[in-house]
Amino acid sequence: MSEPTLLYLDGVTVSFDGFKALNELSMVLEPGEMRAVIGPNGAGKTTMMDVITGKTRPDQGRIVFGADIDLTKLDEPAIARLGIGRKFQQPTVFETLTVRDNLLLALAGDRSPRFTLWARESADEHAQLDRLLATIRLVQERDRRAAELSHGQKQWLEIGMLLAQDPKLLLIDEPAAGMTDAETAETAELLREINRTRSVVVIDHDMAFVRALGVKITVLDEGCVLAEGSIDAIQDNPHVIEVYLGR
Amino acid sequence: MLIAALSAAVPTAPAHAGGDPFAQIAATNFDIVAQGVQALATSGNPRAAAVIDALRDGKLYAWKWPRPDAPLYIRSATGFVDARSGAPVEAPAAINLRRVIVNDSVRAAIATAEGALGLFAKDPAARRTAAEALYQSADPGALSLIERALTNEKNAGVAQVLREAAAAALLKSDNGSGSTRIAAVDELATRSDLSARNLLASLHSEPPPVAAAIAGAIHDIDRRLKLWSLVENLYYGVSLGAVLLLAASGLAITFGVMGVINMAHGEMIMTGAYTTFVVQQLVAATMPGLNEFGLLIAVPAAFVVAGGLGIVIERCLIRFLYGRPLETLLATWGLSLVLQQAVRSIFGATNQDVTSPAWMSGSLDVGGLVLTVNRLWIILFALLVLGGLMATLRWGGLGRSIRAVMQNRRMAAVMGIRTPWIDALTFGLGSGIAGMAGVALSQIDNVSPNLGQNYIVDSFIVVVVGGVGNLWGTLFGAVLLGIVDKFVEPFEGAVLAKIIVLVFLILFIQRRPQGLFPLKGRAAEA
Amino acid sequence: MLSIEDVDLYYGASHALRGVSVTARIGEVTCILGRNGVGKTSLLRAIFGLQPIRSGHIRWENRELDRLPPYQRARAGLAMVPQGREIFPRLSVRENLETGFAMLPRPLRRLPDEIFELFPVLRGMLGRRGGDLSGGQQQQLAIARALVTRPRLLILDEPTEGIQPSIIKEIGRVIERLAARGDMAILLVEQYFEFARDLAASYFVMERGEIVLSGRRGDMDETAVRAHLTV
Amino acid sequence: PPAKAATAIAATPETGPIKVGILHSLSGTMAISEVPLKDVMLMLIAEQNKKGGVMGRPLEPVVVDPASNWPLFAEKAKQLLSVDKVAAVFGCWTSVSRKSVLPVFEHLNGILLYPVQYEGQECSRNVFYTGAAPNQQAIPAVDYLMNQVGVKRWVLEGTDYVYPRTTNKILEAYLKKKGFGSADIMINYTPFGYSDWQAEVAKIKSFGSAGKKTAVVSTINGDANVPFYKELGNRGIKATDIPVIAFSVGEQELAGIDTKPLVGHLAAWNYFESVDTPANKEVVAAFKKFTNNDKRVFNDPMEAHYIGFNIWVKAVEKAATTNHDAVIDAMIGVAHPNLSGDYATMMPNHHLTKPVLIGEVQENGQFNTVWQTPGLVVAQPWSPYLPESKNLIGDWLPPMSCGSYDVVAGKCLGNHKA
Amino acid sequence: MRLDRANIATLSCVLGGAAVLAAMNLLIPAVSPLHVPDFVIAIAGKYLCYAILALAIDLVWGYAGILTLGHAAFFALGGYAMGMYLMREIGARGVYANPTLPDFMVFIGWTHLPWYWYGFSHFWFALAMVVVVPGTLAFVFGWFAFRSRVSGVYLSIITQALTYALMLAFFRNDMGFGGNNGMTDFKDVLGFPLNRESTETGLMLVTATVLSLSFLLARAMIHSRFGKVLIAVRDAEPRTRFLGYRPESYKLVVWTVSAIIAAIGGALYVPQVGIINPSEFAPGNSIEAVIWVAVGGRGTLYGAILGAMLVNLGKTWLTSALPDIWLFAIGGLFIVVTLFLPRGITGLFTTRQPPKGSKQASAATEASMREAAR
Ligand SMILES: Nc1ncnc2c1ncn2[C@@H]1O[C@H](COP(=O)(O)OP(=O)(O)OP(=O)(O)O)[C@@H](O)[C@H]1O
Ligand SMILES: Nc1ncnc2c1ncn2[C@@H]1O[C@H](COP(=O)(O)OP(=O)(O)OP(=O)(O)O)[C@@H](O)[C@H]1O
Ligand SMILES: [Mg+2]
Ligand SMILES: [Mg+2]
Repeated sequence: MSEPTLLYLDGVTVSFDGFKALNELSMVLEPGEMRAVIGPNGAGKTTMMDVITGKTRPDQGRIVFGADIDLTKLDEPAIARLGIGRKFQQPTVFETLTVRDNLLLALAGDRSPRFTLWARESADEHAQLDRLLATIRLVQERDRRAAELSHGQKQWLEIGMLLAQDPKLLLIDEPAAGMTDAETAETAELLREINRTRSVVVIDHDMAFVRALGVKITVLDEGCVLAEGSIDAIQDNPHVIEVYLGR
Repeated sequence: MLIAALSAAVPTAPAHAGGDPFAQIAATNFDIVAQGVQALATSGNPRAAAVIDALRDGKLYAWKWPRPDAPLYIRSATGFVDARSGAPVEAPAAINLRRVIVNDSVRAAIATAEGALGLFAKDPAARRTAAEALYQSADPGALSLIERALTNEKNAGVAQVLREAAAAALLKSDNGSGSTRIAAVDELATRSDLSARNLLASLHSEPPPVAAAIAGAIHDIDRRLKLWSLVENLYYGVSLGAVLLLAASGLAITFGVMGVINMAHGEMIMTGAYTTFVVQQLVAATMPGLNEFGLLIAVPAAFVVAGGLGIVIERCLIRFLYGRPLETLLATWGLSLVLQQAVRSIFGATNQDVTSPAWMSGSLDVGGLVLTVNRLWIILFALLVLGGLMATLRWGGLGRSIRAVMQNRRMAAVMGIRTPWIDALTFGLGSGIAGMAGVALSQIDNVSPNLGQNYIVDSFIVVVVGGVGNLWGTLFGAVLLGIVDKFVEPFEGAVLAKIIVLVFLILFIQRRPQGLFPLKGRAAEA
Repeated sequence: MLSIEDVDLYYGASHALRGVSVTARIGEVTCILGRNGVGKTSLLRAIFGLQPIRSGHIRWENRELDRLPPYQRARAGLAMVPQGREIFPRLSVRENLETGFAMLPRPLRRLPDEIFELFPVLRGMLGRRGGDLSGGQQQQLAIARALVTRPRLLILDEPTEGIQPSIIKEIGRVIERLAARGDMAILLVEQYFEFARDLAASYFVMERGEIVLSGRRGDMDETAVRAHLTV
Repeated sequence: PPAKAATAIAATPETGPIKVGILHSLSGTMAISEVPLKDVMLMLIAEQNKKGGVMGRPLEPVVVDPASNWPLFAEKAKQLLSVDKVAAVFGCWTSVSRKSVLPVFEHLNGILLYPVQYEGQECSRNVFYTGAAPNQQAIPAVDYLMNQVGVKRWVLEGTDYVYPRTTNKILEAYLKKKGFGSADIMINYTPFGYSDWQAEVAKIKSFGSAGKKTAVVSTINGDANVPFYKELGNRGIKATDIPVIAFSVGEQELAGIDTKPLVGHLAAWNYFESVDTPANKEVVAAFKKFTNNDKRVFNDPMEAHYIGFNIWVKAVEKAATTNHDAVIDAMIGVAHPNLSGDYATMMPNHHLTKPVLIGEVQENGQFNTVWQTPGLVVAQPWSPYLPESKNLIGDWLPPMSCGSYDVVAGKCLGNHKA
Repeated sequence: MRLDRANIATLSCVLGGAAVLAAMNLLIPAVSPLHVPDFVIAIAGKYLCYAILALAIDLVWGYAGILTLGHAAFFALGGYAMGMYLMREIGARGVYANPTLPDFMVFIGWTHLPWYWYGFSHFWFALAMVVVVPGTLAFVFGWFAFRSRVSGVYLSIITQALTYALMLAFFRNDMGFGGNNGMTDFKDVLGFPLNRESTETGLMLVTATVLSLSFLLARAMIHSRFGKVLIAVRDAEPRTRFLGYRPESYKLVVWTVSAIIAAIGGALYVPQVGIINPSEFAPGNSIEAVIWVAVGGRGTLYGAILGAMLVNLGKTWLTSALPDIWLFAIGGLFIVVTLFLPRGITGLFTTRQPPKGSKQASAATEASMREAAR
């Protein structure tokens, strides 16, 4: 009784006026799995997340979520409501809302106007927010407008928003960027924590971080999979060294 | 022989009881004057041409109060000559004189008179107009005259018109064998314009063969006319588009590129129009010789004035508003009120008279089309302005710097771009362009404090349809809207047409929420 | 050389820089380290005049920069790779690079070859819109763009962010090379400690808007520095 | 009756200066036409004061700017009557502005002198219509074209609003009555401020090339005229081919156009600046002096104000009070010379007797009178050519005292008016 | 919080002020200097209507970032609905004494009432239409516009086009709404003569109440989580989608509500000014209304009310005080406000954010505007 795969990219191709950003990309993600995706700049990692989250429509290919939901047929909100959360490469938060409100809006729950019009902040939402603020170390900044955060703080805030959504699948684009090594280590720890209950796809260029995750790695290059395997396998893979790690 | 011709020409000329045509012309009753003109024209009096011309040009003077000898004088450059003899006379006291004024009936009389006289003029153009006049009147009585003229007409063009005139006259008369009449019908068929069609349509009780010929002629005239009207609408659409383009291209910069919701744009156009007025006044006052070209002088003048004003506005107002673009709406709205009132206070609330130089008035006939010259110029001008604008933006990477500043002011500064400079320059450029548009619009619209208000909404619509920040888009947007409007108008009337265009716009934006040429990809959200 | 003397900077009420003093010599790399939100970027903004300073002085080649607007500072030889790339999204890659021309005399208005040696990908993408590039590509473009203006003080705010390892190494070498050329001062903000350590001739560590530790490569106490970078 | 109660509200002081309200748009789209009316009012008042005012009391103008905004007209009217307590208001141009102030004047029982030719179908106790009713402008104009020029085909070209539509309705009815078929009448409307006349003018031209003498009767409103005439000029449509007779184009409008191409086109008014009578020359000169600008022109509505003002002055002196009711009654029957000679008399229907002049445009932007009604024309505010109003008359003299009296039914409609 | 106090204050000002005026008009004899003349009551009522419109605009512009340049359209439609009722109320008292047909219909020679005039003789029906017609229009318009992701100036322009088209349409006599003269010469509402003092005062009080109610409604909306989502949409619409929100439905709700509020304002406006005609649709009017909000302070409901009041007060006063140059004054005012009061007049009272908003914040809005501008 093998339960169905969680996410299945099947020959996905995305091209921008001729240039193929994704080229027949296929990938499988098991439920509860955490997958690290690395690859040269411009390999198509972010584009991959774009097509999963409905930001970009693929020219070819299917993206099946869970048993039989074809994500290519859905739009962003619908996909998000399925429980697919995303952190962007460039931190994007609601600048004029306070840090806390940013998290509040991200909290899992009904998204319809009908609900939000009457919604009152429940006690456990309150508790949740406090927990999140602590996790992302922005307790002092809780009532500052997000526009006033430093770059790294925005990164953290966005991670916080992602957690708040409590999604089935987390797509995380370069969380370690702009973090100190110590923070990077903690982030890895955090992700492993999350992975206990949820599936994660994480992109990053920081090999120390990737190693710290200690999970299966997929290497993308020019829009398709170049290699797949454990960190050590990857780090010795000549192709990967050639196009990505350098010597 | 001229005399013979004329007397033959107008056999039915009623001779007035008074006899002396000069006396009649000296009369105060327009109808009598008209008869006098007719009589004079046909009298064969050698002075006829001179006197009638003088009358037309308002050089003919009569005695203020009735006098048996009813003297008539022609004012010449040097002094007065006696109308009858042409002999110079010493100037009579001005108070005793009154200019002989003409009204429509008199003018009509003059026209036919000249028609008759003109047929044998030196200048072919004059002969042509004379022939045209005769064609229009289609007077059987004139037939013999026309034929006589034809025999010694060298100029092919004029001859053609004369033949048509003859055909018209013949068909109106009821003589002439079937064959000759059919020939005449074909003659008119070639001319294929409305007047020919109407003339043919007005013929009844013709013998079958002729009738058939007529029907055929009418049919293919109609076909040609339908075709022409299509082309005509297209042209109207384009020329309306050109006007919209002119009005909008300044805004395409200040709003499209700079993102300033520039409600004072219309007033920049107005500034240009008033500059034109002032320039024309100055030219007329200082160097009347250049009157014809006042407009050409006005173009750069308007650019400088409006552009300068724009720069001042940017430095004193707009520059404090970068980063809060929505507030530019408020400021520029206030500004537009101030500018309107300023003009009203300086020039007065009423329209100003901006004259059109000769080279911008009148119209060309191209096939079945009548293209008014001023519209042609405006189309040309609009394209020139747009082209010039694009060239400027290419030049020295100015466009690049501008776009860089508008996309990320702080980073542009970091790259060493003089942002304040660019801002002022850009806004000045946009305003200057608007000013030039004002020069053109002064030729087709009121020069009044409200001038700008009439164009502001349309301008925004054009820029937006085209896709903000895209000059080509502005071009296409303008032409698109113009053509849609002019194609709907014939069916629905001008009022509904405008409504329909607006609805079309709303639906269009639904389909293309980013205008004609939307940006795709990540850059669009970035 | 660049010398910053106890600069204070405020955002509205919040005090982001407290009497910060930093010097950066020509011909070497000066590195600024610190956790998130300690004021590194604020300091760089202050240097470039993007954020007004309340007090203190900023001197470059013994010339007061304090009063100058940013574009004047650029023309004085400063260039910056800002945090978050700040690419001009709707300019083509070529245009992005050429924005540097505005301050250059005509003869110098060409793209130096070194940038294409450094970032070969860019050559193939000159026609693409800056905003369409991938994050890393944008970062590379940002660095290249800074080099176009032939700066004498190069300010880099976390330049390695989002860039693939091989190119990070490459960037490291370039920075060394530039420094070695001896006509350029380089001010580097980094959180990637190894990277910084290998390059920095002198370093400053920040904590809550203050310089809490500084020194030269020789006498760097790694554990102390790391202590300040951990929470 | 409410009127009495109202009087109490709008009672004007019986001592001190007499306030006169001037309610013309000084800004916005209508400023073009209305500003000169304000100027002429100021002049008239100034001159009256030189003569010692009215009943020995000086006149004091109260100028407000309703800014071409109709609700603002109503607000300003209220203010003039209830706050400034003016003895009379001279104002309005567009019908809609008049419509919007009408209830105010009737409720507060004020006096409005309305100087512009209009569509009629109205006759309020509190308004004195010193401009022309349709039968004092449109009908005679058409008669002229029909009889003097021998026009056989008609284009009724107008801006799309009430005045042109009504006027054209009346004219259409009139022409049909005169035996013209629908085929020979073309009616066409364009929006306000319409400026691209190419297609329309082409239409007119082809309509006109049917071999019958054709004329255009233009009720085109203000702004749209300049481009219209420019297009005519450029298309070489001369008055001798297709004459255009306009009801809203006067000296003021021509001042903004290069008139050379328009020479010979016509306008119908009750006055032209060019009429040569000593009185006229005097007033025109005075006006140019008053505005110290000899480029300023004088036009029909300005004359209407001139007459209206003088009649009001006489009425006040006759009534020996500024009390509105007294003055309203006193106005009827008062006469004052037109600037074009002969007398304008305020009839019981609150309209003036007027001569009708047809003028041709001259190069100098003036009109040259080519025809004139033999006598004076009495206004018919209720058009006899429209079924709904053919039985109506207005007569504010007792016993009738009714603005819309149905002579067939023999009763006063709109009972509230009495 | 600070804001709240300001809101409560506004509320009491509106209601209290109205009540006091009313009292001083009705209770104090006309002779006394303290008596408030009807004229003042009338314009007070008018301003309150404008304030309602401003409030509606601020709701969509200030909080949802939809710069509407066509809101006067809903205002006018509400007005027309009410106007039609008042027209039918006249009954046979028109100049042609036609029991069913309004004067202007008789006048253009119509013989019987067009179907869309049925029912307007009933007040309740008219009221329903005041809400339904503009509401539906707004809903349909918004549904299409927001669903096809029309935003920023593109939206602004089509709202402008909408009101412009409506203006031209209502100009046409054969639409059956009185052409450009519109409807006027109303007699009474629900049997109360419109020109009686007490009626005027009553209307003014009703308007004040309606204003307060819509104010409370708007406030409730924007202080709810719904309001926060709106602001999020304003700042970064694409981002909200990835959180699972549907910006279009949020915009649609607030847009429709706002349109209805505006319409009710219009309905109250007509009986008080005594005329409704197409010029109410003029694009300029909508822009002017936006200006009121900007002057008062965008994004603060009480600012909108304040702005509407002050600007119109200024207009009334200046057009009489300086009839020849008042545009200089009012135009100058707008300029000065933008330059020295970046967040409108209310910016003087609140210090919620650092003046001019921090560099980044402004950069952000700039970005979002660029976004909008494309
Ligand atoms: N809209 C677009 N138009 C043109 N090219 C595009 C567009 N979007 C992405 N690309 C190109 O597609 C390729 C893949 O981009 P993507 O952002 O997925 O790379 P990535 O793997 O995320 O790189 P990085 O690690 O630098 O983030 C890049 O070469 C980019 O330039
Ligand atoms: N525009 C702003 N308005 C108000 N406060 C700000 C603003 N920008 C930054 N801050 C605050 O100033 C402090 C320093 O910010 P800065 O960006 O300099 O940190 P940083 O050292 O660059 O952090 P990071 O490593 O994340 O980039 C932070 O606490 C931040 O919250
Ligand atoms: Mg990426
Ligand atoms: Mg930083």
